[in-house]
Order: sequence, then structure tokens, then C-alpha cells
Amino acid sequence: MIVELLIGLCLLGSVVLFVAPSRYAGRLAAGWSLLPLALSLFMYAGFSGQGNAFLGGQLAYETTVQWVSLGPYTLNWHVGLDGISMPLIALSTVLTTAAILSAWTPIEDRENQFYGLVLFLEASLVGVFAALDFFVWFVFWEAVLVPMYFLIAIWGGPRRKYAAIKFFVYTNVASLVMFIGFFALIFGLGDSIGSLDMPAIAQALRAGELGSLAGVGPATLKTLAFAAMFAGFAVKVPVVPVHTWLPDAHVEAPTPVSVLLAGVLLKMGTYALLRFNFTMLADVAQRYAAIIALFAVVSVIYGALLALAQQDLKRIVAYSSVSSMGYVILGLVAYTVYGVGGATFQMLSHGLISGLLFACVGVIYNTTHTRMVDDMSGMAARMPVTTSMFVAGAFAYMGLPLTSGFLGEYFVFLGTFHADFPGAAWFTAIAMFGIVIVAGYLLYAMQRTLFGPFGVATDHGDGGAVRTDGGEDADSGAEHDIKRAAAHDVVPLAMLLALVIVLGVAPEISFGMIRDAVAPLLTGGAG
Amino acid sequence: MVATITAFAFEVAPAIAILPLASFVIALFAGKYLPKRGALAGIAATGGSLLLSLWVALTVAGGATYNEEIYSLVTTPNTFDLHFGLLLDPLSALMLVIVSLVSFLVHLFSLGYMNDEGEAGLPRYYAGLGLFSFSMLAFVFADNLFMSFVFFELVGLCSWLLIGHWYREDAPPSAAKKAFLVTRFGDYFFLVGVVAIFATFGTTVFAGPESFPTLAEEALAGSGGAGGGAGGLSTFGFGPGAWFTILGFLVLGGVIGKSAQFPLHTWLPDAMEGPTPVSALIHAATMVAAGVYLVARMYGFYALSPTTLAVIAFVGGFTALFAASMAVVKRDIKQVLAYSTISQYGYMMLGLGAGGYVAAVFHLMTHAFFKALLFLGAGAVIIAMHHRQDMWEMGGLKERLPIPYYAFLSGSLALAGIFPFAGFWSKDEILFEALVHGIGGSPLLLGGYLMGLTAVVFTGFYTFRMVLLTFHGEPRTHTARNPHDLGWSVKTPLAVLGILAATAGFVNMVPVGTILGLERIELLHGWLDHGISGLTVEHYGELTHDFAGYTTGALAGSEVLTVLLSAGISLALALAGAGLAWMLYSGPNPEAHTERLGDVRTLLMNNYYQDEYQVWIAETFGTGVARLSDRFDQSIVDGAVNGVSEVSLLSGDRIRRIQTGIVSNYATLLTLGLVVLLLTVGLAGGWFL
Amino acid sequence: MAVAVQYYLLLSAAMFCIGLLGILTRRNALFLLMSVELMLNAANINLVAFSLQYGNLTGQVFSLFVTALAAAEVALGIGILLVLYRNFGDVDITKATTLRW
Amino acid sequence: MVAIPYEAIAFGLFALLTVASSLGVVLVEDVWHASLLLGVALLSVAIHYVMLRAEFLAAIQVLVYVGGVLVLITFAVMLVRQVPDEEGSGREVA
Amino acid sequence: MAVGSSVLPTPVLQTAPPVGDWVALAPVLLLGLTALVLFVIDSIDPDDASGGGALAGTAAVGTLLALVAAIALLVAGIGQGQGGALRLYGDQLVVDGMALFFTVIFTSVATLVIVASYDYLRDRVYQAEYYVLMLLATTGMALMASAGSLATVFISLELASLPSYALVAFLKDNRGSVEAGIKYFLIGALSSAIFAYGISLVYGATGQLGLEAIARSLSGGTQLVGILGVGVLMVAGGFAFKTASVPFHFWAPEAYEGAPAPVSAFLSSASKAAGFAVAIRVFAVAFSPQAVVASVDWTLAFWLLAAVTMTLGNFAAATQDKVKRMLAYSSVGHAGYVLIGLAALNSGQNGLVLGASMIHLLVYGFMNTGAFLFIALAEYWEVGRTFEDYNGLGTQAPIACVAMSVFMFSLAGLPIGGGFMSKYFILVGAVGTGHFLLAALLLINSALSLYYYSRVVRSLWFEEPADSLDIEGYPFGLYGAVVGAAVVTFLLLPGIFLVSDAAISAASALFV
Repeated sequence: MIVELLIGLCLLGSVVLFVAPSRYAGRLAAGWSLLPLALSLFMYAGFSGQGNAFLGGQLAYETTVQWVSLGPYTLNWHVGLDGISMPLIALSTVLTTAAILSAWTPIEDRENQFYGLVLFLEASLVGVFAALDFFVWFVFWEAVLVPMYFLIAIWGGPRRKYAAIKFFVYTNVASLVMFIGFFALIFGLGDSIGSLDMPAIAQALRAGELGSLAGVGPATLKTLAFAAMFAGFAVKVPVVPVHTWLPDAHVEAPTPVSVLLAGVLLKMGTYALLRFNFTMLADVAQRYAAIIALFAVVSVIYGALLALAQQDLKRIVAYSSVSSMGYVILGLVAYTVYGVGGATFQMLSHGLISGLLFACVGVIYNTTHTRMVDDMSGMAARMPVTTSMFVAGAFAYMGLPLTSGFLGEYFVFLGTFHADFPGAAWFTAIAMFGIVIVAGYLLYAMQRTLFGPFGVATDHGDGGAVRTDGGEDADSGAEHDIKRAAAHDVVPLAMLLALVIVLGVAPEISFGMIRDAVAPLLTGGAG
Repeated sequence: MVATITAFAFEVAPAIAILPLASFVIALFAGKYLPKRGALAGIAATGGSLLLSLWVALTVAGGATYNEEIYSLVTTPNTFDLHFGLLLDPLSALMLVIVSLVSFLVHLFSLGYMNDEGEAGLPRYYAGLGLFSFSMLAFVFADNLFMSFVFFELVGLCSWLLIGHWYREDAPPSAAKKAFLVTRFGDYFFLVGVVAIFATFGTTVFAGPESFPTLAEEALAGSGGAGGGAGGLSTFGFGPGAWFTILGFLVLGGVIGKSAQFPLHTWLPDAMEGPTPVSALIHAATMVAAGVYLVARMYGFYALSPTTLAVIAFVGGFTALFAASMAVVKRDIKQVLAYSTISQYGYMMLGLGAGGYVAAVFHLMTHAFFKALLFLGAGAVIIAMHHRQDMWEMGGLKERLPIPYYAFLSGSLALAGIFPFAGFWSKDEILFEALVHGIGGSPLLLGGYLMGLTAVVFTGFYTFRMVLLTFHGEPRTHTARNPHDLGWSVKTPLAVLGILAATAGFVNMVPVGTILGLERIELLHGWLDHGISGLTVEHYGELTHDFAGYTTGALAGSEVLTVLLSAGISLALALAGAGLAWMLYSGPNPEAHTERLGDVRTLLMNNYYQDEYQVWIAETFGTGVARLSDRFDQSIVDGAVNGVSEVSLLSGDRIRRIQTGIVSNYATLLTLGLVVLLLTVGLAGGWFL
Repeated sequence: MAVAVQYYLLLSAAMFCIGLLGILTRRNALFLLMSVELMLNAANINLVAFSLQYGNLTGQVFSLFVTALAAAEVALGIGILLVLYRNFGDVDITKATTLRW
Repeated sequence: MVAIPYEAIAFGLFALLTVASSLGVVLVEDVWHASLLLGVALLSVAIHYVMLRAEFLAAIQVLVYVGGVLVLITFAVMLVRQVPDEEGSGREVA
Repeated sequence: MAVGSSVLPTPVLQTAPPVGDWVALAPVLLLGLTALVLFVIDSIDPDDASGGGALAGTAAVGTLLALVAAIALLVAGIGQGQGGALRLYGDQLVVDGMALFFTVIFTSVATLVIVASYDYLRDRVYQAEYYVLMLLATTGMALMASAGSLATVFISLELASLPSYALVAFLKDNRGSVEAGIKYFLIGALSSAIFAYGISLVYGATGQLGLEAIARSLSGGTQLVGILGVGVLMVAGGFAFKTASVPFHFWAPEAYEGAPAPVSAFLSSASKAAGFAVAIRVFAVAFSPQAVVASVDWTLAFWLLAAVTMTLGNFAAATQDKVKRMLAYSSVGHAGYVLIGLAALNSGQNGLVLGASMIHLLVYGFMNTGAFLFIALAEYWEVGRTFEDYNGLGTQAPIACVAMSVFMFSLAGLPIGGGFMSKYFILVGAVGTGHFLLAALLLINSALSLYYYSRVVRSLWFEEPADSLDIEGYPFGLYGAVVGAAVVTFLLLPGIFLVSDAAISAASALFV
């Protein structure tokens, strides 16, 4: 029942915040979010699952209750955790707390609703990672979109409505495509499946129980379903070429929301890919591994190149997420312990690091009110702590050793280089070049914004930016009072950075359980 | 021999690296509350490291070695094992001493260079130094390539932090970025190499029977002519020899980047934007040395591949010459030193490529001392000159700064390779190795030798041009007439290093040894020839001989003659270069002669347009392609997405126009619809048949 | 039965089509009302004819309902038509197009 | 002896009348004429009912349609024909 | 009223129901009775001192009682299970699970609409007539669900339609309302003529009007395939009109837009459901797929209707400027979804697909009624009709706007309300019976619908309100109805199992 308790806590918090007065909403939300955080860490510490949830592993915190029976199918409330979902749930709760703290400064309007939605989002995210019945899973999967839609569209930037609608419709269409694919499998399985229990389906599929459907043979059906589900999840990840909602959404979303969007929402896509495509249809994934790897590599390189061309700090980080998530796909397709485990680890790592970077950009934006690289310089002089965090985060993103970013990517490379599919080594080698490009754009951005003589451009409207240059010690104009960030802005940064380093130095904390859950995936796959 | 008894020194050896790490943490978090803003912690830490290193070296000298895993990052059954470990053998022990010594002296010097000058951001500076020392020391005692890579990268981070120390100005952050990016480009190949070595051998440890050089050696030895996957190793479709060569090249990419070899040397001169003690640290003992050290560390692997060795030698030789030529025309004292660094590391690469493992390590050691000395000396001059660095604004500092002058002179003599200073012995040995192996059947090496030899002239020239312009003649500016005072913290390191620069060469007097037949005099050779089997000079010699086909030749069949000739020629050329400088730049008011070089000068001043073409490449293939991608993404990819929605809305708009508002039309459409329905169903049901 | 039921079917079909024609071509709401009456009568002819054909009264009875409803419909229709006339000053149904698209 | 198909002839005639008057309803310009023709059509339908042995229905037809519906329509025509509409002939009806 | 009259002269043996006729017909009777009571109240107190309170209260109590009665009968299992359907009055009426299920829908919608109308109609004249018409229409609908022969089908359909025409034109000084009324009426008259003609043809082909009698007659095959076929399709046309399916939908956008919003709510939810109720019964029982489909493939017809209806409805809705009209088109689109249930009847899982359609109609009854009632609220506040006019309402009336957001997301098929579940059931039905193309269309259209539904949400919450936006009063009745509908819509997400079994078993019972 502890998973239900976790979800329930978040939902209750959401309700409480909706009725709470705006004045106390920030503090209340932060305080409340510590409850699920503490609970999830408690769960993490006492985690006792073994093996892969979908492949007959022993689950932790499992519950099954019958819900609806629909014709031949029964829908159950079935939740439980294994070594893949547990870290992701912890990630969700950690990032929620971080996001709430980093929202204190920028969110000044309808706070109670904002935090209420964030907690609702948290509940849905936990649900996505915990659900084991397809239907329950899908409910949470879709439920994530709604608060995100509001969060972007109400508290976002100037083009927030366009971005929100684009995000909303794009990802929903993707869900539908995926849905078709999955249901083709369900019906292909026919009477051998009496419920939408995903582990049961996964095992049936791997056991080769898939029949034909509407004259389409099992092999083709599998391939088509794989393609549909891949396409659906690829949008969420996002994989090039279905990534264009992401930069818009990121740029327009308020930074705390970007933290969650990049930190957890993208992981939903790869998580689903891992669970559906790469677990249920492992044989198809292996057959078309080279093609999938191609998508991954294109995402890595193309995403990085796009990031290189951007001027907006958030766009840079957004596109770099496309690049980083490409590594995850590459790792998944490798079917080695380091490949799949590394991909999962990279999900965690990227969640923390991108969250950190977005939060840093947010802190900078809060004081300068611009995110354009050209509009500011020398921020380090005024915001030393934030700058340090930004630098640390950026280097972690570049894969600096002793941060989780390095290990995530390194595991993936290690796992993929000697994978079985043709050209694995080449794909890996090309993908690795991403680490050079990522260094290029992040260093460039940091050099331009954080270093050099201090200056911030203002007055965008009246043609020509006016630069306010301050001397070394002299305070610049009153309207541009660049202050040091408040403690509550820095705390989430420090928290995330600490985790990044801890995971980078002691990856076994999570890689242990991940590996345990991944291992069954690699054996006895193809049905 | 593998040590059977683990000495206590080895138990505490991790502290060699941990101590600077602790000083990093202290400086970072508590630096601003400490008296010297973290300097004292750093000095204490590196001093401790130095003592421990010496202790370790003594233990190693006693014949003990250490090769153990100390921290397991990931323990994964049935697949690769990522761990940190300690490999303490003569090579790493030597390097530990060098690194901790230089680092200690740099910390000390910084008291004068940074604290006394009232610089801001000192805690950050000392934190950076501490982290730098930590990374480099950990890199040195790494027992596997993975760990090497980890700390290799951290070294890169530290260089970024320190080069960009004065971040409020425009140039330092830019230089820092460049340094990191260019080396990162090299590290990319290194990374591929590490991963590929993992994938091939399943391990990256350097030493022991299960180490990858040993496995590679066995694979090559066992693969006779059968080809294909040797000894159960996956060689990715290549023959084992070819594949090992590729692996070697990949790792070499990182080396070329970090050790600033052509064509990835461009970051190094820019890195002079950092504080001068940092330059000393980077160039003498840490970052740049890391590349060469890495090749030496896995020499057992490189020795298996003649192609790789030849390329290393050739790149090294070319870099030595190429960089030396650019140093000739520089006005900035630190720029001269920067190019000389590139050049000297070129020599080391030449030595390694030519089979002169000992020679290269020897030069690595002597260079560490005299280049640290030169940089610190330059730093002293810069302090004295109130942070001016143009040599044409100096002059006549000899009388006003005696201790720096003599120390600097000692370093310069060593750099120029003048007998009997340290540089002479080591450089000569490298050239000698190249020569003998060149004669002995690898004529390619002779090319490297010739380039190295030519570079000797340039080295002698620019070194003494620098000394003359800086210290001799009449002061050319007001500042030069009234230099700043120097404190003990500046002078002490200079004195120590000055002595070392003069004497360090005596540890391996090969010519003397050969001529006099005193093998025992080649101390370094003996030092490097004991320790873990497979990592000894003797073994490397066998490998280069067996696999790369290096044989020792001699001029006119006489080894003594060859030695003498080689030493004589290089000394003569060095003196010639120095003499030319003396001719041109001695006297109270030397003139600038560079104008006479004409177009060549422009070429040299612009560093052969290396930066320009690299920037051009970066902009075209980086930014340019990025811009194109961005445009493509905005218009085509996103355009398609928006297009779908627009088409939907447009068709929606068309569809709703059916609803004209005129009820007669509705009736018509309704009737038509019904008729169509009737026809369809009728046709399907066969009513009309 | 002298006249075969098919002929009645034809007649009703003709009437139905004429009514439909009226609905499709006329713009005056009154014409439309009358056309609908024709169509309903066509249905009635069918019902009565088939009622005779099958010998049960179901059809006839049903046609009574149709007639009744036709009357009710006309009454309601004229009510709405008058309101339309009051609002638009016309009974031309193509004039009332404030709601469209 | 050839039986004269009286019923058939009658059906034919009245069917013709029904169709013709129905056509008239939808084709004439004037509403008033149309409503009169509708009456004719409905009455002829009543005659068909008689021929189909549904005399009661025929009576109802006459009563309901001619007596009810047609009166209603006439009433409506009176009410709405105050202004000439382009469909009518323009003849004023009081 | 047609309720009690046995119209066929043929003496038919009555089956002995376990309960009295009046008990089984209690919901219908209660509705009719309430209408009569309203007449009485109106004649006693024509000026209505309570400002419509008495009328609305009575009407609401009546529909509520009918609702309770229907639920009670449903729970008691009347006409379901082993005993089979209750056949009354010579098979003219049938009371079974399906009839009761639909009665629940009609009465729920009617209750909500009447509660909401109390505020909407305040200070208007002819209130009694309004409630009477609405109750009579509801009665007609309830009868439609129980109709056992084409005769009762026709009569009850007209009983439901005629008051609807009047209701649409209720605002007789409002040009839109009147125009909507005339259009609705004309298309309705044409459709009922087609419908009647279709019935006459079916009668011609079979000699029967009773649904089961027709089925018996057809079970041996028929010579008059063409006549039967045309008749069947014309009958289908009549239902298509009632359910606002393309191409008989043209009245719908206009009528829903022009009519008073509560009436739109009533028509688009209850009237549509009634059309489906009767269509399901007629096609499932009389033209049962096994007997007819071989020659008259009406499932093909419904297939086409479904495909065109949902596509056209959604595409047209996507580009509307007025919220009400958007909802009108979306209601056309939803008709298309439900039609899938009919189109998929030629396969093994009839109970499942029909049940899914019924569940959707139930959920739709709440979410769509709620949405239109929100429009009624907006009309009450006189904020305007376009999306822009709704800008910033979320700040002024957050509770109602949350409710509206629930409706919109639920209509779009997001898991915020029962609409997600019911749409999902339809999808399962469609795919399970092999109608992949329809399933795909359903999904594509759902995706598109998300776009325009979210526009409403966007206006409510994301846009800055216009300066003139000023809301006076929070009418209790409208609020109560909107919030009530929202709560039920939301609860139907986890609680769908409360109705899904009933619907599926009721639908399955038709094919036993």
C-alpha cells in the first residue's frame, strides 16, 4: 500500500494547495513535498525487489486489486516497483521538491494553483513509473499532460499558448499512435490474455504466444506494433525528427516546470520504450537495432548541433536534452548490461543534471530577465554561487568524470560498443562525438554569459539593447539590481549537484538495483 | 618483481592524491576565512604529498611495487569492471615525486605571485590548484586506462578553471574554453579508445598478466598468420595487428590534445592567459605532461605497433621543429615559453616513438624541472615588471633581480641543451635513440631525428634571445628600471629548481656511461628497469625489437663514435643557435631583427595560421552546420509539424463551409447523402443485379 | 385486388419524389410544409396498399398515426413559420442565415 | 368477354391526377394556387384509399387534411403574404 | 398521450410480467404525469408568483423520481436476466435493461437541464410551456427506448421531436433561436417523412411493424430485397437525423447554437441518446444482423456514417469561433464515435461494442450536458459567445471553470473523466471486432478534438480577461447543475465499473 500512500500524499497535497491561500502556498508546497520525498527515499532504502518487474521478478511494494471487467478483459489496479522504476520514482520526488523551491522566486501569481498542479504532476509521474497494468499506466501517462499543459500555458513565457498547445496535442497524438500499436498486440494475443497486466503481456509476448490479427501474421504484427509504439514514445523522449515540441515547450515554460519537463517527463518516454518496446518486443528491437541506433545517433549529433546554433540559454539546454536522450536510446538498443543499465542510469543522471541546469538558468533569469546569450556577460561577478553551480552542472552535462553525467554516458558507450547489432562500434563512436559538441556549446554559452566584463542588456522593446555596464564594484543602475540569489534558490541547486556527484562517485547506489532489474531482460529474450 | 610484502608506504599512498583534494575542499568552502585564503592548506597538502611520494619512491627503490584495486565504482558480474586502483612502480613513483614537487613549489610561489599582489578570488585559485594536483597525482598512479581517462578529464577541467581564473576579462575565459575544447577533441578519440579497449580486452589494467598490453602481446604472438579474432579477443573485423594500431591511434588522440602536439597544439599558447604559476604547473608537471606520461604508461601496448610508433615519432619531431620556429619571433616572454613547451614535448614524443622510453621519461623529468623554473622565473619577472610581459619593455634586469636571473639562466641553459645542464643529457639521449634506431633499419625515424636536430638550433636561438632581451642590455622602460621587489616565496622555488635544472641530468649520463663503459651511471635506466614485469625497460626493448623491428644501429659500426657524434652535433647546433642570438641581441640596446624575415615573420607571428584554419574549420563544420541544422529544423522539421496542423485547420475550415446556413442546401446534401448511401449499400448487397 | 400493389408503390414513389423535389427547389417555407405533406401521404399510400396486400390492418392503423402526426407537424410548423416571419419579415428560408459555418 | 379493367383505368386516371396536382403543388409560383392544388392532391389520395378498401381512412383523410391542414395552410398564406415575395406572382391577397 | 393505448387490432397474447405494467413503465408514467401536473400548476397560477420556482421544482422532482425509478428498476433486474425483456401491450413496448439504461440517461440529463433552466429562464414568460415541452420530450425519449414496434418508434420519435422544435424556437424574439427552430423543423419534417416512407417500405417488404415480428418475417429471407433495403436505409436516415449524424446533421450546429443553451444541452445529450437507443433496438432486433446483413448491409451504411460523421464533426469543430457552435460540431463528432457500436454489429462481440456505445452515451450525457450548461451560465452572465469572450473567466468563476475544464478534457478523452473510459471502451470494441480503420479514425479525431477542446480551457485560464468582463451573481441552479455534472463525469472515471457491466449485459441481452 505504500505506493498508493505515495500517490495519495501527492494528490492530497495537490488538493490542499488548491484551497490554501496563495501567500503560504510556496512554503506549504515545499514542506508538503518533503513528505513524498522522504517516503520515496524510505522506500528506496528498504527496497527489496529482485529482477525485472515485467519478467517475473520479485516486486517491491506490490498491490493488485480488480477494477473493471470489460468483455474478456479485466482491468486491475496493479502497481509495484523493480530496480528500474524505483530510482525513477525517487528522481521524480527529488526533482519535484527542487522545482517547488526554485519556483518560489519566479512564480508570483496564483501560487496555490501552481503548486497544486505540480503536486498533481508528481502523483501522475509516480503513477506512471509504478503502474503495472496497462490501463492504470495509461491513465497516469495521460494525466501527466494535463497539469503540464496548464503549467506551461498559464505561467509560461510570451508564446506560452502556442507552446502549450503544441506540446499537448503533439504528445497526445503520440500517445494515440502508441496506443494503437499496443492494442494490436493485445488483440493479437487474443484469449490467452485476460487482462491488461503488462508483466503478463510481456511474458506472453516473449513466449511467442502472439497470434495473427486481421490477416496479419505475428511477425509482421510485432514489427508494426513495435513501430507504432516506438513512434509514440519517440515523441516523448524526444527523438529526432519528432522533437520540435520540446524546445518550444522548454523555452516558454517557467523554469521550475522546465526542471520537471526535462528532468522527469522525458524519462517517461525512455522508460516506456524500455518497458514496452525493448522488453515486450525484444526480438524486434534486436532485429532492427541498427535502424534504432541510427535514430539515436542522429538525435545525439543533430540535437547537439542544434544546441550549438541557439542563443537562448534554455533552448540550448533543451536541445541538448534531445542529444542526451539519444544516448539513452542507444544504450537501450545494445542489449548489454552496461547498455540498458547505463541507459537507465543516464535517465537518472540526465534528470538531475538537466534539472540543475534549468534551475540555474532560472535563477539567472529571475534577476536579469533575459536568457539570451548576447544580452548578458560576466554574471559570475554578481552571482558567484549560482555561477559555480551552473559551471558544475555544465561540466557534469559534458560528462566530466566523477559526476553522474560521465558514468551515464560511459556506461552506454561501454555497453553499445560491443553490442551485437551490425555497426555497433561505428554508431557508438559517432555518438561519442556528441561529447565534443556538448562541450562546445556549453562552454561557449558560459564564456559569453558568465564571464568577461559584467553587463546586462535591457529595454528590448525600444529598438537596440542598452547595455548596463557596471564597474568591478560599483552597483549598476537601480532598475538592474543584480542581487545574489536567495538561499531558497540555491538550495535546490546544491541538492541536485550533490546528488550528481554522489551518483558519479558511488554509482552502485542505484546502478546496483538497475543492473539487477536489467539482467533478466538480456537473457531468453527473443520469442 | 611483484612485491610480496606490501609496504606501509603503499597503504597510505592514496593520501598522496587525497591530501590535495582535501585542500581543494578546504579552500573552496573555508578559503575566505583562512589567513592566506587557502594557500597554506595547499602548501601543507602538497608538501605532504611530496613527502609521501618520496617515501613511496624509496619503497619502490627497495624493489617493492604495488598494483591493487582500491575502490570499485561498479562491480558487475560477467562484464567489465570499473574500478580505481593503485599502480606504484618506478615510473609512477618518479612521476609522483616530480608532480608533487612542482605542485608544492607552485603553491609556494603563488604566495608571492597571487597573495602578495592582492588578487581576488584566491580561494577559488587555491581550490583549483588543489584539484589540479589531486587529479594529476591520481592520474599518475592509476592502474587502469579507465581511471586514467577519468583523471585525464579532471585535469582538463582544472586547466579550464585556472586558465580562466581572471574571468572578468575577455581573453582568459576564451582561452580556457579553447584549451578545454581542443583537448576535449583529442579526448574524444581517447574515449573511443578506452571503450574500444574495454570491448576488445575486457579490461584496461596496465600491469599484470591480465593487463591489456599483455593480452595484446599474447594475441599478436599467438595469431601467427591465421588472422581473425586472436586469442578469443574481438577485433571488430580487423586483423589484430591493425586493430591494435587503431586502438593505439585512438588513445593517441587524447595524448596529442593534452600534450599539445601538432595539430592540436593551438590551445597552449592561448593558455598563457592564466596566472603564471598555473602555466608552470600545467606545462611542467601536470596537464601537458599527462599525455606523454600516458604513452609511457602504456608503452607496452604501443611497442606492439610499428605504425603507431612511427607516427608518434614523426608527430613529435615535427612538433618540436614547428613550435620552436614559432617561438623565435614572439615578443611576450610567456609566449616564447609556451612554444618551447610544445617543442619540448615534441621531443618527448619523438623519444617515445623512436623506442627511447627511458630517454623520453628522462626528458619528461628534466623538462619538468627546467620548464617549471623558467615559468616561475618568468613569473618573477612579471611580478617585478608589474605584470608586463613584453620582452621589449624589459632589459637589464640582471642586476636588479640576481637570483631570478641565475636561476633563469640555469633553466635556459638546460632548455637550450647546453652541456652539462639537465636538458642536454635528456635531449641528447632522445636524439641518439632516434638516430640509432633510424640507422638500425627504421629510416623513417631519421626524418624525426633530422627535424629534432634542426629544432635544436631554434631552441638555442629563442632561449637566448629571451634571456638577452629580458635580463641583459639596458632597461628599456621605466618599469624595467624600477622593478618590484620579490619575496622569499618567489625566490625559494627558483633556487630549488635552478639547482635541479643544473643537476638533474646527472642521473642518466648515457654518453658518459657509454664512453666510459659505466653502465651503473645510467641511474634512471636502472630505475626504470626494475619493478613489475612487463613494465620494464628491458621488456619494452624486446617488444620494440620483436614487433616494431627496431634494431640498434651505429655510425661506422662504433657505438662510442655514434654517441659522441650525436652528442657533439646537437651541442654544436645548440651553441650555434645561442651564438646567433648573442650576435643579434646582445649589447645595451638590441634591435628587433624580425623585420628582416619579411613574409616569414608574418607567417611565424601568425603561428602558420594554425588558429585561423582551425577556427575556420570549427566555424564551418561546427557553427555553420549548426546554423544550417537549425534552419532546417525550424523550417522543414518543425514546418512539417505545423504544416499538419495548418492543413487540418484549413480542411476544417473548408469542411465547415459546407454549412452554408441555407436550409435548402442542407436538404439537398441530405438527399444526396442518402442516395450515395443507398447506392453504396445497394451495390454491396447486389440489389441492382 | 385489381390493381397490383407495385403500381401503388410506383405512385407513392412518384409522390415522394415530387415532394422531395419541392423541398429541394422551393424557398418559401410554406411550399416546404406542403411538400412534406405530399411525402407523408406517399408513405400513407404505401401503408394502405400493403395493408390490403397482406390482409392485416397494421398498415392502415399506422397511416392514421402518420396522418395525425402530419397534422400536428403542420400546426407546429406554421407556428414556427409565423415567428420566423415576424423576426425576418419573410418566409423565404434562404434569408434566415444568421447561423452558419 | 374481356373484362374492362375499370379499376385499373380509374387508378390510372386518379394516379395521373395525383401526380399532376402534386407536381403542381411544387411547381406553381403562387402559394395560394399551390395550396389549392395540394387540396386536390390530398383528395385524390383519399380516392385511392377508397379503392384500397380503406374507406374510413379516406374519410379521415378528407377531414384531417382538407379540413384541418389545408385550412391551417390557407391561414398561414393569408398571414404571410402581405408583402410580395419574389416567388409569388405578386397578387395581393387580403 | 400515446402511452396507454394499444394500437393494433390484432389480439396478441400478453406475456405475464412479474410486475404490473405500470411498475415497469413507472419512469415513463412519472414523466408524463409531471407534464400534466405542470399544466395544472400553470393554469392555477399563471403568473407564477415564485418566479418559476414551483414549476422548475416540480419538473425537477418529476424527472428525479423518474430517474430514481429507472435506477431502482435497473437494480432490481426488471426485464433483465433470465426472465428476458418485459413485453407490454402486444409487444408495442419493451422494458428491458437497455430501455432502463437509456431512461437513466434521459432523466439524468433532463434533471440537470431543468435545474439549470430555473436560473436561465428567470424573468421570462411561458415558463410552464417550456417545462411541459421538455418533460413531454423526455417522455417521448423514454418511450423511444422502450419502443417495441415501428409504430411506437415513429410515434415516440415524433413525440420527442415536436416539443424539441418548439423548444429550440423558444426565444421567439431572438432571431437565432427562431432561425434555428425553422431549420431544425424543416430538416426534421423532411427526415420524418423519409422515416415514415422507410417504415412503409419495410412494412411493404415484411407485412409487419412489430420489431420481433419483422425479425421473424425476415428470418426466412425475403424476395423484396430492394424494397426492404431502401426502407431500412430510410429508417436509418430517420435515426441519423435524431442522432445528428452526417448527412442528417445539418440542423444540429444551427439548432444547438441558436437554441437556449439548456435546450441545446438537452437536445445534444438526451435527444441524441434517444436516437441511438431506438436505432440500436430497431437494428439489433428487427433487422438483426444475422438475417439481413447478407443482402442489406446496413452495417456498411453505419460504417460510412460513423467515419464521415466523426471526421466531419471534428474537423468542422476545430475551426469554430463560437464555443457553443464548436460544442455543437463536437457533438456531431461524438455521434460518429457512438455509431461505431452500430457499425461493428456484424461481428461476434455485439454486446461489447454496443455496450461501449451505451456507456459512452451515458458519460456523454453528463459531460456534454455539463458543457452546454456552462454555456448557459455564460449566456446568463452575458459574456458573449466566442472563445475570446471567455478569456479569463477562470479568475472570475474558478469553480465553474474547473468543471468546464473537466468536461472538455473528458470529452477529448483524457483521463480526467469518464469520457476517457468510454472512448476507450469504444476503441476496444472497434479493434476487437476488427474495425481498425474506424479505430484509427477515432484516434485521429480524438487527437484533433484535443486541439479545439483545449482552446476553451486555454481561454478560460490562460488568456487575460477583457476589461469589460464582469460577472454578476452565481446562480445556484446553474452552478449546481454544472458542478453536479462535473462531479459525476469525474467519478465515472474510477467508477465506470458501476455502469459498464449493466450496459454490456443490457446490450448483450438484445442478441440472445
